[in-house]
Amino acid sequence: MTDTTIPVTTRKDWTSDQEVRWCPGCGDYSILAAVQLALPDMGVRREDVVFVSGIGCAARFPYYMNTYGMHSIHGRAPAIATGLAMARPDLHVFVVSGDGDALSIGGNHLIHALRRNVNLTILLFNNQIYGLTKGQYSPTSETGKVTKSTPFGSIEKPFNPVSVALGAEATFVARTHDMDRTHMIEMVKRAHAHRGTSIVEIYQNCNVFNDGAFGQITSKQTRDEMLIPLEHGKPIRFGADGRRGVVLDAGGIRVVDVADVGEDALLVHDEMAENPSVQFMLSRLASGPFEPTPIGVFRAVERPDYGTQVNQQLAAAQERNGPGDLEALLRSGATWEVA
Amino acid sequence: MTDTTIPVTTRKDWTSDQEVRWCPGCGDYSILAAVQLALPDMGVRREDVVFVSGIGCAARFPYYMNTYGMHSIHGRAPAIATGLAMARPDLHVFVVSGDGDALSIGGNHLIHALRRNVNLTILLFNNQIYGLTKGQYSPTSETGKVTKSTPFGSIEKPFNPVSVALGAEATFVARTHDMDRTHMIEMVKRAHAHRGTSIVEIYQNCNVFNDGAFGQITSKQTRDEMLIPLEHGKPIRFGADGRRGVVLDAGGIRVVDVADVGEDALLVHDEMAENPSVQFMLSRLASGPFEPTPIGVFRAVERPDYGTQVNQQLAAAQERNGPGDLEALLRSGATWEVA
Amino acid sequence: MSDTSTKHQTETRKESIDRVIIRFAGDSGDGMQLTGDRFTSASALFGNDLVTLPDFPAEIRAPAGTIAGVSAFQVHISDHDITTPGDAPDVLVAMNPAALRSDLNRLHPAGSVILNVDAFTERNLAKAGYDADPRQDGTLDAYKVYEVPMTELTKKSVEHLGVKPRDAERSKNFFALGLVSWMYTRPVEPTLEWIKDKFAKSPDVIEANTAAFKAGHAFGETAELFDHAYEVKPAEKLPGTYTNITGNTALAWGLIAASKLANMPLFLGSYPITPASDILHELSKHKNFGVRTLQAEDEIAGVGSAIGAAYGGHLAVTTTSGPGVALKGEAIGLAVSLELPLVVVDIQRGGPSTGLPTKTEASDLLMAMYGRHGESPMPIVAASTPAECFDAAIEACRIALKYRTPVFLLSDGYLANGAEPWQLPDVASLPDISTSFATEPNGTNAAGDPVHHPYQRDPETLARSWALPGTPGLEHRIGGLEKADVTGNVSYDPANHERMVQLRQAKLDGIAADIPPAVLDGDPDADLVVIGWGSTWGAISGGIDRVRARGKKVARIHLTHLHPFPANLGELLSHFDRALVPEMNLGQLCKVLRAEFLIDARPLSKVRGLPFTAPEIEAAILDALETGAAQ
Amino acid sequence: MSDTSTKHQTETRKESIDRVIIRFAGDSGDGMQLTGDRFTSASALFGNDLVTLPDFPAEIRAPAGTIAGVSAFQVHISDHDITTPGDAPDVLVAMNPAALRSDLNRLHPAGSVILNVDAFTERNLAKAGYDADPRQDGTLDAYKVYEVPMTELTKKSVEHLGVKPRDAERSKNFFALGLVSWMYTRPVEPTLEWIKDKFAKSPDVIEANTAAFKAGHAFGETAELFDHAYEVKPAEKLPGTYTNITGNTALAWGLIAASKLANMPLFLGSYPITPASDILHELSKHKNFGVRTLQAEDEIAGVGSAIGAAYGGHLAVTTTSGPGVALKGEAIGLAVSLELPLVVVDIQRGGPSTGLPTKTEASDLLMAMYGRHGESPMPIVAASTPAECFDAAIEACRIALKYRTPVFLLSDGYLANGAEPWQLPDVASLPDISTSFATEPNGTNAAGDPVHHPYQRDPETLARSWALPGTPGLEHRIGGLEKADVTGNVSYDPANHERMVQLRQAKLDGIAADIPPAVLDGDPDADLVVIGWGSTWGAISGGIDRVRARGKKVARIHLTHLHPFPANLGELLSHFDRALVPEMNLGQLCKVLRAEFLIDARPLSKVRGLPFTAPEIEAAILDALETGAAQ
Ligand SMILES: Cc1ncc(C[n+]2csc(CCOP(=O)(O)OP(=O)(O)O)c2C)c(N)n1
Ligand SMILES: Cc1ncc(C[n+]2csc(CCOP(=O)(O)OP(=O)(O)O)c2C)c(N)n1
Ligand code: SF4
Ligand code: SF4
Ligand SMILES: [Mg+2]
Ligand SMILES: [Mg+2]
Repeated sequence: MTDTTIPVTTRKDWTSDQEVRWCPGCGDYSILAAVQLALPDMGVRREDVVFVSGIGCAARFPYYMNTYGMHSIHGRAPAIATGLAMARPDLHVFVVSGDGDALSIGGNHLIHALRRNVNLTILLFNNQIYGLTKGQYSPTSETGKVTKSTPFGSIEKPFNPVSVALGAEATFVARTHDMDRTHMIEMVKRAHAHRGTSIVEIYQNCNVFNDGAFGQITSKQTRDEMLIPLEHGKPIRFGADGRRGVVLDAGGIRVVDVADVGEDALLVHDEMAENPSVQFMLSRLASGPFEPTPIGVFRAVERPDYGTQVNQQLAAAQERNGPGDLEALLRSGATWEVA
Repeated sequence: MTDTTIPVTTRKDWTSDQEVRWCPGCGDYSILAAVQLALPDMGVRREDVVFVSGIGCAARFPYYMNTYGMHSIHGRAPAIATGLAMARPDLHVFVVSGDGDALSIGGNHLIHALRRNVNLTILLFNNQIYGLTKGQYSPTSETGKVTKSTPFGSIEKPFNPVSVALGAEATFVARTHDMDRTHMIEMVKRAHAHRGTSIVEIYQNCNVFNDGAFGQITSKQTRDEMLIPLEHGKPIRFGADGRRGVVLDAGGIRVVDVADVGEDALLVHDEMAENPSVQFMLSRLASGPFEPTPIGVFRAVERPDYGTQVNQQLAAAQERNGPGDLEALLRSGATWEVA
Repeated sequence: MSDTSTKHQTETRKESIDRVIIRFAGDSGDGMQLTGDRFTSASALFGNDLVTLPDFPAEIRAPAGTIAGVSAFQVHISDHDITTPGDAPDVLVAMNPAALRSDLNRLHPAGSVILNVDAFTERNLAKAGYDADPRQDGTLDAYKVYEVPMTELTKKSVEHLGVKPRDAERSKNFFALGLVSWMYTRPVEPTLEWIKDKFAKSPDVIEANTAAFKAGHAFGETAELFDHAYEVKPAEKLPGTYTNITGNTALAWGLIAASKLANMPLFLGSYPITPASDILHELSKHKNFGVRTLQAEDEIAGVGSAIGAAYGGHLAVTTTSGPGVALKGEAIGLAVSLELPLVVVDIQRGGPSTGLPTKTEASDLLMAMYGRHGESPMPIVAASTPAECFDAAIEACRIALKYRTPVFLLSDGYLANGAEPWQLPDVASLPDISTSFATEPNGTNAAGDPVHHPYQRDPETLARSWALPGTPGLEHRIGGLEKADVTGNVSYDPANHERMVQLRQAKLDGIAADIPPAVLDGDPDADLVVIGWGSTWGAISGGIDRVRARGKKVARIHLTHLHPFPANLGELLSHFDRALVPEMNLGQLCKVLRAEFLIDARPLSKVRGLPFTAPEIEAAILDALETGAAQ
Repeated sequence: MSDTSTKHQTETRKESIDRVIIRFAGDSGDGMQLTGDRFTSASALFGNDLVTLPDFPAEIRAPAGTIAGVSAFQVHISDHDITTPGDAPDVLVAMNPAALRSDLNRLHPAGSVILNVDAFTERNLAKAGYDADPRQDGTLDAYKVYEVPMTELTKKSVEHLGVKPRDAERSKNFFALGLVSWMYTRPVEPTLEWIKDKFAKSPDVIEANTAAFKAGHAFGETAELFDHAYEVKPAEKLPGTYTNITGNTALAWGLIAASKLANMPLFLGSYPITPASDILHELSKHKNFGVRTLQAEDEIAGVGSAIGAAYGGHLAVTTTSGPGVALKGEAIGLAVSLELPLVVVDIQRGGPSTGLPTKTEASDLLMAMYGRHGESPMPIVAASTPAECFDAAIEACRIALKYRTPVFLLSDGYLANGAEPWQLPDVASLPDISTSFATEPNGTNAAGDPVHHPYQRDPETLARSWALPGTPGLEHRIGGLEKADVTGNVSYDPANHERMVQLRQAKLDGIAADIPPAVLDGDPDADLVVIGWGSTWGAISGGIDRVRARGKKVARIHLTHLHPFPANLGELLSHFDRALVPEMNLGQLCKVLRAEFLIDARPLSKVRGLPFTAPEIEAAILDALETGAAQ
C-alpha cells in the first residue's frame, strides 16, 4: 500500500478477540506479547500484515493477532507465504513456525525460501520438542533425549538452526529467547526491517514437555555469563563487565578471557560480511544451550528480494511487449483464414 | 555379511546387462565408469551392494550396476535408503541423485540423512540443470540462467551443496568432477570407506542442456589454475608448481600468491576438525565454477552411524529384558481370569 | 481383596444394577483421563464388561476453566456384554462449571450430577459462560445433584502430610475417584497398588493421592449425602485370561505378533500425528523384540524408510492419520509398483484438512481405495473394535507378505483411544504368516546366464518372486517405471503395460478367495440388511438388538475386508433389495457397494466427531423399515 | 504461394485423395518431432483438418540406432473433419532400421515405406535387432517401398556451402520433409520462411536446412521413383481464423484468458513434470500479461505457493501430472477447507508410480475425486480435444472463482502434445468470470464490533465471503481446523462440524445447476449409450460414425463436467438399460456412473499408453450391440 500516515497503535490494536490457548506458563505467551508490542513501532497497518503458520502450538499464533492470518498445514507455511509474498509484495508477511514444523517436515521449504530471499519474516519458536503432539523429540532436541518416541534416548544429532540457515544462503539470521522481551522486540523489528527472508530463532520454553531446556543460558542468573550478545561493528564480549570475548585466528574461533589476549585481539562482529563464513563460525561456538551462546543478529546482508525481482521482470516484459493483448496472443502462432 | 574372502572382480563384474541410456557425450558415462572401476577395490561383494536412486538422468544409474538396486521416486532416495540401511547394516548402500532430485524435491531427506549420519554413500551428480525433464533450471543453476522455465533468466541464488551439507551436520563431504576419473575413483572409495553418511558432489556435464557448465575449471587446460586440491594435513596450494595458496587469519579466508605470504602462512587443511567452520570457509572460497574451486575431501570426522546405534539399543534392550516374549507382552498389563 | 475394602462393602446397603454409564468431566488440568482410565481398569479387573470413550480437546491445554478446556472420559460398565460407551451417562462428575455446562446436555433425564462445589466460584461460572449459578436457577432441577466440596476435603485429607495447598489441590481427582469407587463398590486395593507404582518416582505424591482417594471413599460411606452404594456384578464371559486394552495398543501388539509369526524383524517408519502417535510410542518401547522404529522427518520419509526396510526383508509398517496418508500417496504407489509388502496404518480422524484432530471419523475409506495416480489397487482391512485391532494387524501383515503388496489397515480415533476387555488369544493358535524368499535363480538373461526374474509370479497368488539383497547371484534392479512382465526390466511396450496393469488388478481380485466369507447375521428373508465396517460395529450391534427386541426382522453384515470384498458378499446381498449403510462419513462404503453390486444401498451418515449410539442406529433402522413398508 | 512452388506443382501429375496418415520415425537424434511438427503446420496453413500423435521415448536420448531410441510423429491430414491421429499410417518414413522395425507393424496393409537406405548398415541392422536385412528377406514385400539415399543426397546438397559432412548429415530430416512435402504438395514458402526464423541465430544452419529441404523436394519431382504426387484438398471448415494448437498451449492460453476475464493476475506454482512442464514453460513467457510463475522446490510447494497467492487475490493455478497430484493431496484438502479458488491441472500419464511418463493414460479420475482425507469434495472438469483445453481452462477458473473452491482440470499426454486446427474464438464473446471481494464488514463480533465473517455464504451459490489482505477493517484468520459456520473461528462443536461437512458438499452439488446440461447425440431409443470423457472424444466419435454408417443405432454422451455431473445426466441415462464406457483406465468413470445411477454400465478399457482408435471403439460397440441383442 502506498502510504499516507500510519495510524498510531498499541498492543491492544494487534490483539484478536480469540482466547489464547496455550498451557499456562508457556513461553509462547511472552513471544506473543513481544510481537504485539513490536508491531506498533514498525510503521505498518494492520490490514497489510499477514501471519502465516503451519501446525503446532507455535502455529496457533495467527489466531491471536488482529491481522490477516492463515493457520495452514504442517511444515508448508514458508511455501504458502512465498506465494503470498510473490503475489502481494505490498504486504508484510510473517511466518510463525515451531522447530518441528520448520525443520522437520518443513525443512525443505524453509531452506528454499532462504535461498530465494522471499520477503518474509520467519519466527522460529524453538522449544526443542514437539509440543502439540504431546512430547516427541524434534530435529533440535539434544542427542540422548528421552521422549515418548525415544524411551531409550534419541540417537540423532540435532540441527543448529542458525548453521542450517547460513548454509542455505540466508541474508538475515538472528537468535533471541523468550525470557528477554526487550531483546525479542528488537530482533523482531530488525527482522521485519530487512527486505528479503529474515529468520529469527527464538529459544522458547515448553514448560509441559521440555521445561528448562534453555534455563542454563537464559535465566536471569546465568544470562550474563552464558549469552554472547552480537553487535555489528563491536568487539564480541560478554560476561561480568565484558570479562570474556571471542577471537578468530589461524587456529579458528574460540572464547577467551579478554585479559589474556587484550581487547584489540577480539573479533569485531560484522553482520554485513557478504561471505557468511565467520558468521557460521559464530553459530558453532556453542554446541548447545549449555555453553556460552551467541544471540543477536548473526547476518544481515542486502540482496534483492524475490518478489521485487519478479515484479521487475514483469515490468520489463511490459516495457518490451506492452501489456498483454489476448487477441494478439491467440494469433501469435501461424494462422490462416477460412472464408 | 561376516566375510570370508572377497572374490576378485573387474569392472565387467559390476556392469549389468542393461543398455546404458544417456545422451552420447553425457558426463554420467564417465561417472559410471569411475564407480564400476572403484568397486573392485572396495572389498565388497556384489550381493551386498545396493544402489538406490530417485528420478532423473542420474537416477538411471542403478540399472547399469550389476548389484541390487532400486530406481525409486523423485527426491525420496535418501529416505528409502535410510530405512534400508537401518534394517540391513550389513549392506553397502549407495544413493545416486541429481541436483534437482537431491536439493530441490529431496532437500529435506538429504539434510536429515546427513544429520542422522545414516551409513550411506551419497553421490550427487550436479549438472546444474534438470536433464530428464529437458532443461529447466535447478537449485544449483547460476543466477540469471535462461532455461525453458526462466526465459528471462533465473532470479534465484543457487545452493552451494558443500555449504548445505556442512550446515546440516554432515560427517563426510567431498567434491570431484567428471573429467578426472582418477580423482573420482579416489573420492568414491573414500566416501564408501567412511562409516556414516558421506556425500560426494560430482560436477557433471550435461552436454545437451547445460554444456560446459564446469568447463572453466575442469578442462585439462584450466584445471591446474582453477581447482584447489584439498589434502588432509597439507598446506592448501594450487596452480603451476603451487604458485598460489589459501590463508586464514583474523580477516577470514582468502586465496594468495604463496610468494607474498610465505609457505608457512598457508592454511593446513584439516578434514578431521570436529568443528566444521574452517571447512565451511573453504566451501565459500569460490562463488561458482568460474573461480578457483576446492575439490577433494572437505570434511571426514568420526561419529557413530545411525544403524549401528539402533542395533546397540536393540542389543541393550535384549540384554535387559531378554528376547521379546509375546505371551509375556500380552500379559504385561493388568489381567484377570474368568473361570 | 483386602479386609478393609471388603469391610467397607459389607457395612453399607448395596443396590445391584446391571449397567451404569459414568462420565468424568473437568478441566484439562484436572486429570480426568487418568481418573476415568483408572476407574475403567478397576472395573475390568472386577470383571465387568465395559466400553470407554475418552473425549479431550485439541489444544494441549486451553485456558483453565473454559469450555474449550474441558476434558472428559466416559465409561460404560455392565454385568453383560455391551458394545458402546453408552448413550446418555447416568452419572456426571463435574469438577468445575465448564464441565457441567459442556456435558450436562448429554446426561440421562434421570441421571445424577456430582459437583465439586469448591470450583463454583463467580470467576469460574463466568469463564464457563454462566450468567447465573446453575445450581440456583433451576438448570439442575431435573437431576439428582450431589454437591461435594472436593477441593477442601482433599486439602484436609493431606494436611497431615504437610503438602502445600497448591499441590494438595492436584489430588482432588483421586478424591473423586475414591468417591465414585465407593458408589460403585470398585475394589480398592488395586487402585492403591497402581498409585504406588504410577508415582513411584515421588513418594509424597503417592501419599497425597492415596490419602485423597481414601478420603473420597470414606466420604461416600460416611456422608449422609449418599443413602447407599451400587453394585455392578461381573459380566458373564468366556473362561480365559483378560486384559483391558485400547485399539492403538492392540494394534501395536498385533504388529509385534505378526513379526513373530512371519519370523521377520518389524520396522516402523512414522511421523507423529494424533491419534496415531501412540502406536509409534508403544512400538519404540519394545526394542527387545527386535523392533526398529524411525521417527522420520515427515510422512513421506516415514513410508519411504518403510519401503527401504521392506526391500531389505523387514516386515515394514508406516502409521499415520488422514493428513499423513494424503502425503504418502505417491510413495505408496511406488510400493504398489515394486510389489513389496508394506502395511499402511491410518487411524482416521475428523477431516477435511486438519479438521478435528482429536475427534473420530471414518472418512478416509475412498482415499485408501483410490488415493493414488494410475491404476494402483490395494487391499484394505478395517478393525471393528479396540481388541480386534490386534487381529486386523496380523491379517493386514499376512496379506501384505503373501501377496507382496502394500495393504491399508484402517482404524479410527474412537477405536484407538477406546478400551475394552480382551480375552488374550492362545499365542500358539495364531496363524503362521511367514513367507519365502528366492534363493536360486529363476530364469536366464539374454546371454543365457542364470538370473533372478523379480516379476516371475506364483501362478496361484500371482505374488512375485522376492529376492533379498545379500543373496548371491540374485542381484537385480526394480523401480517405479513400468516393468517387463517376468524380467522386471524397464519396458515401454504398450501390450506389456496393459498386461502388468491387469496382473496387478488380478492379484488383488484373487485375494477375495483367501479371506473369510462375509457373515450374514439374521435371516436372509429380513426386509433390510444393515452393512457396516470399522468402529460402527458396536453401535450397530446395539441398534440391531434393540430393533430385534421389538420383534422386527433385520439382517446385518459387518465387513473387515473392504478391498477386495469377501467372495460371497454379492450373493448375500442379492437376497435384499434394500440396504442401510451406517458410516461416520457421507456414505463412502455405500458408494462402493452400489457401484459393485448395483444394489440400492442408502447411507446413514454421522459426521460429528463422535461414534454412533445404539438408539441412533435403532431409529434409522425402524425408519428404513417403515419407509420400506410404505413403498 | 510463390511462383517456384506453384511451378513445381503444375508440372507433375497430381492424384487427389481425401486423407492420408503419415508417420515420421527415426532416431531421437534425427529430429522427427520437428519434422512432423513442421509438416503439420504446413498442412494446417494449407487448410487441411488434422490430428497429430507425437510418440517419443522416456529417455532423454537412448543409444542411437536402438529401438528404445526411436522417436516418431504421426499426423493425419484430411479434406474433411477428422477426430483421431489415424489408425494405420499410409506412409511410414523410416530414417533407420530401428524405426522400421518398431513401427512397421502399424503400417496399413497397402501402405508405403520411405527408407533412408544410407542408414541400413550392418551395424544399424544389428542395433535394431535385425538378423537379416528386411529389404531382402521379404519383410517388406507387402508394401510399396521407396529406397532413398537421404544422407548422401543431403550431404551433396550442402557441399557447395562447405558444411562439414558430420554437420551436413544433421539436415537429413529436412531432406525427408522436402520429399514428403512434394509428395503431398504442401506449400513450400511457409516452411522456408519458418526455417529462417527458427534458426535465425545460425545462418549456416539456415542455408544447410534450406538446401536439404529443396533437394528433397526436387528429388521427389525429378526422381523416377515417384510417378506422381498426391494432393489433399483443404477441409471444409466454418469461416474464421484458424491456428494449429497443442493441448498444453491451449490450456496455458486458456488460463491467461481466464485471468483477463476475471480481471485478476495469474499465478502459477508448479514443479516440472512430463507431460505438464510445457504449460509452465509457456506461461513463464508471458510476463507482460502480469503472469507470475514459480518453479517451486517440489509439488507441495507448487500448490502451497498457489494457495498463498489465491489468499492474496490472484487467480491461482498449479500444474502437474499424476505423481504430483499424489503429493498435493494434503494441501489441496487445505484449499477445500479454506474454500479458496484454486485450479489444479493434472496432465495424466501412464501409471502407477513413475509408470510410462511420456505415454498417455486417463487413470487419475478417481484420485481427483477421492484422493484426499476426510470429506473434501471437489469439482472436476476434463478437456476433450487439444483446442478444447482452452475452454476447459476458462470453465475450471470460472467455477473455482464463483464457488471459492479448488477445481481439478484433467487433460492427458495425448491432448497435451497432440495438435489440431483451432478456430480462434472471438475474444469479446468470452464469458465474464470476475468475482467480487468483501469491502465492508458483514457481521459483528462478541463485543458487538463490526467484523468480517469469512464463512458467511451467498445463499444461492453457498460461496463464502472473500476479503483480501490489505482491506482495512476486514482482518480475519482462516485455517485448516474445522471452522464455526459464518464466523470461521475454530470450532470443535459436533453439530457445527456436521453442518460444515454438509455445507461443503451442498456447495458442490449446487454447481450441477450452473453447468451446461449433458448432450445426448443420437436417438434416445437406441439400444446402447456410449459414455465418454476426456481425450477419448475423437476415437469415440470416429467409432460411432462407423457404427452408424452400418445403419445401426447408438447414442452417445461425452462429459466435460465429471463432478458434479450435469443435472440432466440421470434422466438421459434412464432411457438406456445398457451403457458402454470407453476409458484409458480400468473403468473409473464407469464405477462412478454405476454408483450414482445404478445403471449397468460396462467398461471398455485400454491401458497401453496409446489413445483408442476408431476401429477399436467400433468393434466394441458392435460387440455390445450383438451381445445385447443376444440377451
Ligand atoms: C501432515 C501432518 N503431520 C503431522 C501432524 C501432527 N503434528 C502437529 S504439530 C506437530 C509438531 C509440533 O512440533 P513443533 O513444530 O515443534 O511445534 P510446537 O508444538 O512444539 O510449538 C506434529 C507432528 C500434522 N498435524 N500434520
Ligand atoms: C514427483 C515427481 N515430480 C517431478 C518429476 C519430473 N522429474 C523427473 S526428473 C526431474 C528433475 C531432474 O533433474 P536432476 O535431479 O538434476 O537430474 P538430472 O536429470 O539432471 O540428472 C523432474 C522434475 C517426477 N518424475 N516425479
Ligand atoms: S505443550 Fe508446550 S509449547 Fe505447547 S502450549 Fe503447552 S507449554 Fe506451550
Ligand atoms: S540430458 Fe543431459 S544429463 Fe541427461 S543424459 Fe542427456 S546429457 Fe546426460
Ligand atoms: Mg517445538
Ligand atoms: Mg541435474
